[in-house]
Amino acid sequence: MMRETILEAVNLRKHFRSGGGLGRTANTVRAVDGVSLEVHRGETFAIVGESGCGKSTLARLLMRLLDPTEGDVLFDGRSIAGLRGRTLRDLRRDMQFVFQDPFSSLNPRMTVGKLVGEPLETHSPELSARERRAKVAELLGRVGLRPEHAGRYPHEFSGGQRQRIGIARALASGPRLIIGDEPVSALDVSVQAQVINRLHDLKEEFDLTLVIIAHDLAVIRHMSDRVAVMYLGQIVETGPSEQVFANPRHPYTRALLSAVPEPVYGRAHDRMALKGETPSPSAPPDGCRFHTRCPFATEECRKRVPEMREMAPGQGAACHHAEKIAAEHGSPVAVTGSGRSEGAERRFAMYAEAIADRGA
Amino acid sequence: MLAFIGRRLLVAIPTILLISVFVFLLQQLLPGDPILAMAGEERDPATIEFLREKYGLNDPLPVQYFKWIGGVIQGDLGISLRTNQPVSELLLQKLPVTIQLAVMALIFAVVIGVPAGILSAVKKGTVVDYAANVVALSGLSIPNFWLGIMLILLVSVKWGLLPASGYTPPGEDLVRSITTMLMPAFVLGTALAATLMRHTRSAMLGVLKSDYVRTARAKGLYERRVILRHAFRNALVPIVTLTALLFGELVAGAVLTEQIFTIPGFGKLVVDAVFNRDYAVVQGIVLCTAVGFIVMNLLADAAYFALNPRLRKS
Amino acid sequence: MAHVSDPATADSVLDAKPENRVWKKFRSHRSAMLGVFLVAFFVIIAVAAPILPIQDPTATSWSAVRAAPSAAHPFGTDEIGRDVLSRLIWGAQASLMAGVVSVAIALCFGVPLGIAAGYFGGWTDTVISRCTEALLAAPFLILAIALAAFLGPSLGNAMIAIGLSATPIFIRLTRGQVIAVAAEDYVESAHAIGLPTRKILTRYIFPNVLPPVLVQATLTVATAIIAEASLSFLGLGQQPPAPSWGSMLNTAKNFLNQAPWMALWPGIAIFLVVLGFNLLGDGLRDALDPRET
Amino acid sequence: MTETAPPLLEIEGLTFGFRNQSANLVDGVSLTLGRNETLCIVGESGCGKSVTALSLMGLLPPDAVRIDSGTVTFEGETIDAGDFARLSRLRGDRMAMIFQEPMTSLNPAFRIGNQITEAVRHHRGGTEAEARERALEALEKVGIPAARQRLDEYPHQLSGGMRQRVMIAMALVNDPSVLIADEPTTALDVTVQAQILDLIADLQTRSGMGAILITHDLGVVAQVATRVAVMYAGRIVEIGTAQEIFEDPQHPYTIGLMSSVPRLTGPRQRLSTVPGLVPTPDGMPEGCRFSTRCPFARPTCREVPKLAPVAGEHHVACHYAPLETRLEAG
Amino acid sequence: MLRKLSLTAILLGATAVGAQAQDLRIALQSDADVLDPDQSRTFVGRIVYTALCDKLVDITPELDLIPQLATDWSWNDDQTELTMQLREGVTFHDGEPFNAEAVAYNINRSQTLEESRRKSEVASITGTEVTGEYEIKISLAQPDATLLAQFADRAGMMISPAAAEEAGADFGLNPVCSGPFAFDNRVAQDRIVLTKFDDYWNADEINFDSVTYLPIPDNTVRFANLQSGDVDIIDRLAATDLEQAESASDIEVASAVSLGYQGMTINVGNGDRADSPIGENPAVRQALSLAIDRNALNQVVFNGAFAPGNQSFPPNSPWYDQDHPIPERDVEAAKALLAEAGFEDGVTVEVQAPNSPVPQQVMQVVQAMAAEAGITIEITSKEFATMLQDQSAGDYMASQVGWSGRVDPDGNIHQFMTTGGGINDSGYSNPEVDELLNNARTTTDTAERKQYYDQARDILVEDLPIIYLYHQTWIWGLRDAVSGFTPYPDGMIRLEGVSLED
Repeated sequence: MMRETILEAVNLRKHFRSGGGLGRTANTVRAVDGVSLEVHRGETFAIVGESGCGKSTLARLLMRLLDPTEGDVLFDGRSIAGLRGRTLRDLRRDMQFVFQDPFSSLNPRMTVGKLVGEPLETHSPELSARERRAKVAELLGRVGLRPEHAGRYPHEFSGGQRQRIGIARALASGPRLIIGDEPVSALDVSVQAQVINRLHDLKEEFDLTLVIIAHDLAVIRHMSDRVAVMYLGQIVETGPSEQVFANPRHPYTRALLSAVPEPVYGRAHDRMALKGETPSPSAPPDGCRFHTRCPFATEECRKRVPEMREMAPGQGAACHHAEKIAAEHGSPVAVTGSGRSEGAERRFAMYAEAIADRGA
Repeated sequence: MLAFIGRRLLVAIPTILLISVFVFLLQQLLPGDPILAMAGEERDPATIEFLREKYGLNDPLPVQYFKWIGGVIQGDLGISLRTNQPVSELLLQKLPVTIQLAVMALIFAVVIGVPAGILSAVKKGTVVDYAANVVALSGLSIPNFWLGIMLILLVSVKWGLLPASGYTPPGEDLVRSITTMLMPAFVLGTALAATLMRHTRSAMLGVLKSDYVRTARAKGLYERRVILRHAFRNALVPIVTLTALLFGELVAGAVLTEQIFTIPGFGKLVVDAVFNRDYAVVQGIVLCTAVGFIVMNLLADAAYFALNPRLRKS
Repeated sequence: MAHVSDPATADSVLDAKPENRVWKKFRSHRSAMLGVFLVAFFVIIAVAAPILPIQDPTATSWSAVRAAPSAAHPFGTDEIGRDVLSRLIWGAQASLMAGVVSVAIALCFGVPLGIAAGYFGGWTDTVISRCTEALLAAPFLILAIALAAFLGPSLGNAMIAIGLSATPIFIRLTRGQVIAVAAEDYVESAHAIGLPTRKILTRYIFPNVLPPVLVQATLTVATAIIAEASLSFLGLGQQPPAPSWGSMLNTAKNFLNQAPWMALWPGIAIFLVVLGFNLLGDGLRDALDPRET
Repeated sequence: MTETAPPLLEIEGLTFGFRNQSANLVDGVSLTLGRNETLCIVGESGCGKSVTALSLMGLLPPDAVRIDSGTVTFEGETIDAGDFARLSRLRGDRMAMIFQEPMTSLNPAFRIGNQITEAVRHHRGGTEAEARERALEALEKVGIPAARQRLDEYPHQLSGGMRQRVMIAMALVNDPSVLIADEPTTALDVTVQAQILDLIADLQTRSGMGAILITHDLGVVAQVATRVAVMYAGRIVEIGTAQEIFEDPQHPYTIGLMSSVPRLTGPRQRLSTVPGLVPTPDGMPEGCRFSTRCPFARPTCREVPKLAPVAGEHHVACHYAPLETRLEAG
Repeated sequence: MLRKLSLTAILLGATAVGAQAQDLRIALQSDADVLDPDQSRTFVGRIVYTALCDKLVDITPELDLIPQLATDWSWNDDQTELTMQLREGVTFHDGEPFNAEAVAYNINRSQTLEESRRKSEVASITGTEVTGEYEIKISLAQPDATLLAQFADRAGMMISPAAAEEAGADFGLNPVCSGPFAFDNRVAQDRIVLTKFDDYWNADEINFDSVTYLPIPDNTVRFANLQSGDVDIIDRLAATDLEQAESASDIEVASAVSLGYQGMTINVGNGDRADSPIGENPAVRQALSLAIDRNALNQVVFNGAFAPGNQSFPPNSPWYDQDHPIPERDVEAAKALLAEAGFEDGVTVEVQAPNSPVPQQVMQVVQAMAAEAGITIEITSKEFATMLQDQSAGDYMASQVGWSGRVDPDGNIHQFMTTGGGINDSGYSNPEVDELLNNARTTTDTAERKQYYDQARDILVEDLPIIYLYHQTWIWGLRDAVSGFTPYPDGMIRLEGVSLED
């Protein structure tokens, strides 16, 4: 199913200079180094990678919270680079952000009502105070909070509740696209599930496009339609989630998937061990950036930068040896059953039913 | 490290120039004509005119400034209007005095403040902590000129234990030099000790909560070692930095302390110079203390550098 | 995630607004309450001075010059026969005014400049920061003395001098805070919803920069009171016959032998009121610090 | 684990709380750990798993915490849980611990070697040179390349994964018989996490050391645990072998937790969640502490459920276990 | 005598006593300025010169002129030529001989050195003629009754021509004179050390190997130093400490009424600000003067130790006009005067005063007294430097200021009261007074001069451009080990004959 593109990045680069000044050589951190991607209207697009891969910077470039060193971002086909004043405000209305840390992303000195009402104030100034209050109450309801919460302050809420406030705030302006930077990674497992479900429901309800940045592959798989895997400022693999997770083409994606422990007893691991850790983005290796850790690396990888090539419909990987590796090695993710006893399966079913009944 | 200091020195130059402009302007803005006082009780107009000319006070301000700063760059800070002594010579005379006072005050402050800070951090929430805090706050709240007056009244006038004032160079008579300076150093050191104590306490509290202190405990080390080696070593960085930065406060505090105890140091010199409109002296001292302050800042940075392995190697 | 204190803070629904929480924390802070008491005591005394049943602070009595404390003059009389107690009470006005007004001046200049430097960065920041640095390098009291000498000795001028001398402290503090706050996620979130700069400054930056500035202001009031006393002590502050504690001490130091009470009471008064502000500032800091429980 | 061999470590009835709170932080926790065994304590934040570990090490702040009861039997020696002094004698020697934050757990002011030899010399005495050799050995054992050179480096010169290896080396340098690891991989990237988990398992196999692993990640638990204890609000709600817990979970909380975790395999379906919030110490429910969030809660749940055996070593603290029979029947 | 036990003494143990070189320590109220008699301008500087530099003539405590470096002198008949015989065998500290050439050099330097502050003092001299190795003839344009008195002060101090020539204007950094003590070293604001000059012509009278001057501005601290025995003599013991000093067994006190005065200078004709009730109307000034109880002022501020005053000269001076005794306070008369002048509702006077304790105290007392007569005094505190500037620029209404005093009466009155006088800050101008004071200056007959001054006083007590308040008394505090000290009204500390019996 091919849908129209709502957000497009064209060869985005963001280089940070640090430690420069008076006779000291500046250190350039290539946080994002040549990223192109397309997000389709109505889908959930995920960007996954380990710490320091540049995914958060990428998210901020897409939002124009940061200006790119090079490249362009198109929203609805229009470049967002030069927007200012009214047009920038319009972009902000259409594109919203949910932050990773629900503790630090809400102004501690504003009530929830004010926080959620603020985008309305900015983007729908025609609303009266009462109308705005009503809208805020409605939004709070949508994210699973109660209208009377509007008078409280963020610190009175738990992490999960705060993340819902953040989501309500993002929804308030009536955006068409929401970018979530690790929206659930700071939450406890049980709460994380609540928020994931909520996001999914809201997406349907408001006909949103979601861009989710995360490091947790299981969460990504669960939430996203398409995924892009980042390593050292570049996208190494992209494609429909099911496809990428079942049949990864880039050795880094393989390694990531194989490293994730599944909560199933006795799962045999065909683990693809990676040596060492991610190199510094201020001095990325030549050639393929992954070659220093890649068990399949050859002389060619050290010298030549691999291009993104289409491996399967909609799936691309930037690896010289992708086909060969796929042919020689099976899927890193063993597909097996749940490993639960019969009684357990019944208990899980009962539980799911009970929870569904509760209407959580 | 050397490159770092060199870089910092380069950065300091515009700051120092800026200070020199401030000082110069401020000084020029002062009302009152020093020449009038210099001309003597008779105030002969010819003498006044001659002196104005002699000290270049008839030149336009920028000219005066550039003459002065030009001299400063060559090490000539001008001469005192009041005593005709070269300002640099005056400064050199006063510097050891103020340094002795400052060092004694600092020693006092460190010896009292740091252990008290450690103790009260370790015993947080106990009577010891509470008492230390009360004493420290009192130390901060006592106006030190009043403390000085009261001490003179009690220790010197009533009990006759210590000399009330004056200064003896240590080279001349070390014991007397130290005894004379005891009270002023105490007065000047009280507030510093209090500041140090409070900062040591909060630095220690911060460090004691840190993960590596927990690690040290998990190793099974004795608590004393955990506190003195692992915690204090890391709290030391902000403490040393602060101590260097306290220099500014020391000099400011010395102004009054020296005034009260008649110690012929920087502070006394500057106050008298301001009151006598002894321009060159005021400019010289403020510039000198500002440079001193910047140097202390630099030392603080250097100490930070030296104590912080993270920076040392990079 | 695994701190001992976690169960106490995690997910607990604390009551009411942050202001209330701060107030509650502050109220339970015993030494802060002592500070409040001390400050309130002196404020009340200062305000009530005109209606208190005390003698005219400028009324002289040639027959009772430097008289020791007695029933008529519980704190004794001064060098020209004025009642020390009533001068002390009226002097509270000068000292408190000096503290509060000079800090207000410092805030008026320091906070906007600090915000400008911190938020806009670039050349604005460079110019402001360099000047701040240069001013900070000149010791506070020397600066204040020179300024006070420039403006001429009077209480008002002393306040201006102290205020201006304290300004760089607030510029630097505010700038640092603004830079810290501006890097907070919630400020980024304000950008993300498209809030105009003016509102970001007034709703996001300013209120979050305020608490530490407030704490510093309280502590600086203490410093300013001492500074005013110091300037008065050097003859650059409150001018006679109006009383201020510093000028009382200035005179008193000439009569230490004959009239020690003249030096004793103003000193104690300064000590207590400064202690009060210091305790208050400490209490505020603890109450406003989200990390301390 | 057989009945005959005495356990390496036995915790009995551990109960404690904050001095200023009436509810217990940890309430009647009993655990055993055998040689070569990995016991995973799993639960969400605030469930009491970390403080349990800290109490074993005698690392709880004595001025803030009251120990109500409990004993720790370690290698045959029974110690009162409140006896921090005796517990502290074990730590770093017979019992070692590593923490979640490798970035901040090493003292930034001292060299790596120094920090390790300190632990050696404190417990073993000997010269600095001897201790240095031991430290070197330990670093090599945890797979740090160019170990000799690392001895003279400072923590900031190492990556997070390397620091965690150093922490492990430091913990293991005195050959402890128990290693307590509190979320040792949570702060690390998933690829590095795999390396560290493998390392711990490998070291355990070599030395026969028992390990207590505290984590919230059920994936990690499934991968490394021999036995699992699920904690909720300061109590153990379910305990058993890893197989028992994963294949036949009994407690509604365990089930809820497992349902909440998104999976890499299997069908993508809506996640079941655990509704509500973890109770705070001042709002602890009577009886079963999970009752406020349990979809199956009944009036009976106002009574404290006993940790009762289900099968073998598998114990669960629920009035209605097994759910499918007890609830559908009743 | 039992010297108070100080901690220092204990620590020092035995080293405290012994046949060491004897040093006399004198605490001064402030630090001296340039140590060049031709450039110097401070009072404390003069105290130091007393030991450092001999003058041509000296004074007795009764203000009679006596020989010092000049052994004898005579005037020609029309009083325009002064011939002085000089002391033989005197050398400067650098070994240079003192002779008539040196005197000529010194007079010339006082007149011509550009930095010289002595020019007006020796303005009447038109030339010098060396008439012998030890004889010099000084010619004047017109008779100058004040000249010899000037020679008893800085204008008469002889410095070594060789040293002066070499150092030029920097002479003050290392002064070379011919006094009993030679300059050793100086640390500004801390000490000036002089050592005994062995070749001094009057060396027998000198009992110390060295003398150290220590500036200690704080009265209490200065006194404390005396009490603890750290100094031997203190300059200007505070009047309020007098009682305590007198009752102390080991302290002695000496005093002398000074030559100077303190008062309020009124702006009567110095620029626009003279347009005030008090500047325009002598009756207001008289009323203010009448409102002040000078005795009470002296009692309150100075414990009665100073001398109340109403003229340029203290009441004990031979120049004091007994016809105008110190007026009794008369509030009613003051009010009547005001009413008569049209100020029934009172007047307001803005008085500037130095921001130091004593003037402030004085003015507050005056303020309180004047208020009762309906005169509101507003005190404006200024730093001394600012005040002087405003005063000479005429930017003031009234000013609390004084004069340190001169040996010759002319110095206390002429330049203040004559039209265009050098320091006539009040802008007072009265041809009659001008003539009287000029006459007094050129007359050498004492009785005749006194008449002129008295006649001027008759006018001045009505016009009151300066309302005199009091005359300071010099009070010295001495350890009782010090003997042979003589108080002089000029406030100097002369060391001849002074000894220390430790």
